[in-house]
Amino acid sequence: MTAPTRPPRLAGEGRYGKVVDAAAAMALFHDGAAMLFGGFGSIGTPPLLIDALLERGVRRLRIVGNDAGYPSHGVGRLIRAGQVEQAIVSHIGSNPIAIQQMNDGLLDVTFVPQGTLAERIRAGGAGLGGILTDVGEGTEVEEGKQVVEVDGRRYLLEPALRAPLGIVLADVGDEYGNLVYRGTARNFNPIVAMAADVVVAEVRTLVPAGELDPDRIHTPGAFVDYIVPGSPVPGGIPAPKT
Amino acid sequence: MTAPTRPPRLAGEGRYGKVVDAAAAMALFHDGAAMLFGGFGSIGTPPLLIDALLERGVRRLRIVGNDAGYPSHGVGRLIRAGQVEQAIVSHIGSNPIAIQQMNDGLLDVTFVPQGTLAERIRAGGAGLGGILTDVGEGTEVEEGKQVVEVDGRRYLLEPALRAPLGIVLADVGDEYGNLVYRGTARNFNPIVAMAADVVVAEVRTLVPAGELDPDRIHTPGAFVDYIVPGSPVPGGIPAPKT
Amino acid sequence: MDARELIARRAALLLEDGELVALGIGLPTLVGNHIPPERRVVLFAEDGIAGIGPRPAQGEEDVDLINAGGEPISRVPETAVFDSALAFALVRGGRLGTAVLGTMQVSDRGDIASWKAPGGPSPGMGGSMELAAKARRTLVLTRHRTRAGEPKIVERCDLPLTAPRAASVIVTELGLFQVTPQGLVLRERARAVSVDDVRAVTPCRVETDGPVVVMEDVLERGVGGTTDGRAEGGRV
Amino acid sequence: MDARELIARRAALLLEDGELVALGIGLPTLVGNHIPPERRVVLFAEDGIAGIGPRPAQGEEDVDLINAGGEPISRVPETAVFDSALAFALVRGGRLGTAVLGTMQVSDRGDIASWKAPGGPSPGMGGSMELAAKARRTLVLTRHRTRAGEPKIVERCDLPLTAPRAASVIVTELGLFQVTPQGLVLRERARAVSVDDVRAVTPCRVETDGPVVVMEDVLERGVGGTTDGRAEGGRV
Repeated sequence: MTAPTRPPRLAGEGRYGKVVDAAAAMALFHDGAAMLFGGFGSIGTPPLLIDALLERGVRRLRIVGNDAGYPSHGVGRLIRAGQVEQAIVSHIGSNPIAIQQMNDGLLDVTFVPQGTLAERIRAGGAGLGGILTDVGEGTEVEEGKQVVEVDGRRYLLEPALRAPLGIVLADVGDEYGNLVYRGTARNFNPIVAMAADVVVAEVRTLVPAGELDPDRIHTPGAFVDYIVPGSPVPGGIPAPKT
Repeated sequence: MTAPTRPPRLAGEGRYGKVVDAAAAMALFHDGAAMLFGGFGSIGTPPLLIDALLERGVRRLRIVGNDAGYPSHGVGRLIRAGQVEQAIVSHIGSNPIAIQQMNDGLLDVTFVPQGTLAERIRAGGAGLGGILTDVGEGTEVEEGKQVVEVDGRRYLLEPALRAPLGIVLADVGDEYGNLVYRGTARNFNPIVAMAADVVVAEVRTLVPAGELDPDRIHTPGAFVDYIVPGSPVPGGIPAPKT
Repeated sequence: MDARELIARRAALLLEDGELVALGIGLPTLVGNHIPPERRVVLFAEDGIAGIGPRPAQGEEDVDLINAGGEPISRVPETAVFDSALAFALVRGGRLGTAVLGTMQVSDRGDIASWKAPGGPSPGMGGSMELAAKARRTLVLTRHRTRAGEPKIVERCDLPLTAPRAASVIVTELGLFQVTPQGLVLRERARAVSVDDVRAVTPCRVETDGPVVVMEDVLERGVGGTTDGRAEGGRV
Repeated sequence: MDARELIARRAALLLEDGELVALGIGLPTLVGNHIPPERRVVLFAEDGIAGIGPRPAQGEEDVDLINAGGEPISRVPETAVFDSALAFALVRGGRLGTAVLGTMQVSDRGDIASWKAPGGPSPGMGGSMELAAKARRTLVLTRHRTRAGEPKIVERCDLPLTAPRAASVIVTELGLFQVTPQGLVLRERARAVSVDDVRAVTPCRVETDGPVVVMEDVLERGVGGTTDGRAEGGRV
């Protein structure tokens, strides 16, 4: 868990200075950077930011999120390009290149049960030290873990996860950074937005502050440091692996 | 923390058998019942269910929620009627009758810092054993608490909170139990809906399933056992205490 | 009726009206095709949705709506969307009624081993540990033996576990087994096999407790049959 | 200008453009009236809202929109509503820039004691512990002494603490103090008092470090003055 630090400040556009393009956001990323990412399988990972990371060629990324995407989608594209050194994920089953890199010792993968991973990220975002769960008891997941008793029941202590950087994809965002997700592209995005010191949100549609219904907002703008507008609506999704 | 149990089953109306009136819902409540409630100050606590608990005269209630309401609003009405034996809350400052009862030894009050209380309830709803927080360190809140170290930092272990019953107020609900809250009447309601074995949701407007936008739903219907329609829109709110 | 269809159809009848149900990848997915229409089963996927409708026609997919297996899905009247943390809060919090899962091995005490194949590293457990361990009831659907003829129901899993003591009911093409504290109880058998036939290909003790019903007869009657999987044995 | 107005106006100038800010009940609430319009400060309340506008005219209140003190509020362009768990996630997670709080006592190392008055039980701490301990910067606003003439800035709080080492800056009607590892540093004084006057009514060591500016001059200049409260001292 990284303690919250003050984000470096880019000069953005818009009423709150948060609106940047993907290329400008790259000033935040450096070789060896640790990054949380939203997304689940083929959807919910910001494509323009992945494009920019590919173009800039940022290397030795350490990434935390649900899975390794597909070779053609999400963080799978960074993995295919050899830009990822370490991944904390729940599975890499949809990305054969990631499996190959893991088997070849090129990609250091740590597997965490999906719900535990989501909750550890949320705990990081919520300023908590970790979570207490019995998922994984009686399996190799419990090996080496601290065990805590509460009211006579055993729980594994799974430490909170934060990262200096986080990238998310939303459907609509306003200039203050309030975000609305769409469908199951929501997935890990809201918790990633909570748990990174600097959050860059890519949005399909950017609106002025005040246009979103406050009751509909999924991620309050206070969690969001930068907004990258213009995310394309995908024309299709990859064939599922099964 | 109470382990999840199968809810007793009332015969409700509607496509999913979940729609009942407040009087019928009282079959779930008995003297000495433990109950989570939504609400913050004057708003967000279901008025028809409080009416019904008053009418039925359920006694020795043990309640868990943010505060003691006002003598005229929320759970404060149950406290005024002498129906509450025990309260786990963050404050009772808006209810002079609760303060009096506490001072007279009639109401057993446990104070929990508000954010810790919210998170303990959510942890109960999320099937976790408790939370790890440093809020309260160096204060009397830490007295008697289990201390856990994560990566060399100290945290208090605050156990998860669940209850057999939970009552919430939403603006709109559908027959499956999907709920949409309005404004700051949301407050503790979504986490209460997660953390009770049997959840009764009072709604102002009941709609057929399918009418709510799935992206707008705050509480999925799978958390909700019964829906009580017809909650009145309040005509005013009490004067603030300050 | 082929083996997979028999298993899927039989499992579908175990699902209860009003239940929230997660279907695993592969064979369990087929169960969705056989749920009796009068049962209002709400399907769940751990990427963050409750209320899953059929795969849309090609070209009509919603690019923002997939299940945990990455397949396009559609909405139904009950649909609510949420984030992945809330999805697993539902599961761990006890609101997931039934998980229907495949497996590599399952033991006679309900241990499930489904995430690490023999030899070679695993691609990860995904959400399988939570679904197996935390659903109120876990049904395991599996061919009775591997293609190589190895048993899948075993006395003790030698593969790494997904969750110990998790399965309540096991359905194969040969029978329906309830997992009890005393071990497996055969509740139903396929018409083509006898109880002894089942025992002959199952390398652990298989008890009976009352009549062993024919699975195909249960399908014809169209009701839940001899067990709802919530009896004493296994976690319910 | 009366004491409360001086304190509130001075504190308002400490708030930064773009910050998320929580204002406590009482004197801190007045700060909202004095924030320079060109600073886009977003006000937060722990019942679950970021982006709070002024109290609506009587009869125009939204029955579903109150702050943590129970007062009717209005929306602004930035407004987002969320549940109380997320509200405190924002606070503990480090996204609350500044908490502006009143207190009963505050010590020269920044200990805040605000929830239990002497004698008699307390009505509870509400959300005060989180705001005091977890804002990136905590400003304490207080009259310099109680009505009974007791000091509020003390060497050691004898009331139960809300949060240890939490205050970064203390503003009273006599001066603006920065809390540093070496104790209090007087950065500004009210025009009517000298540094020695301040020391005479403050029962702990009060250092100076460079010139001590006049608070009223800072108000006239309308800029943040000599400190933004984020220097070495105190938690920032």
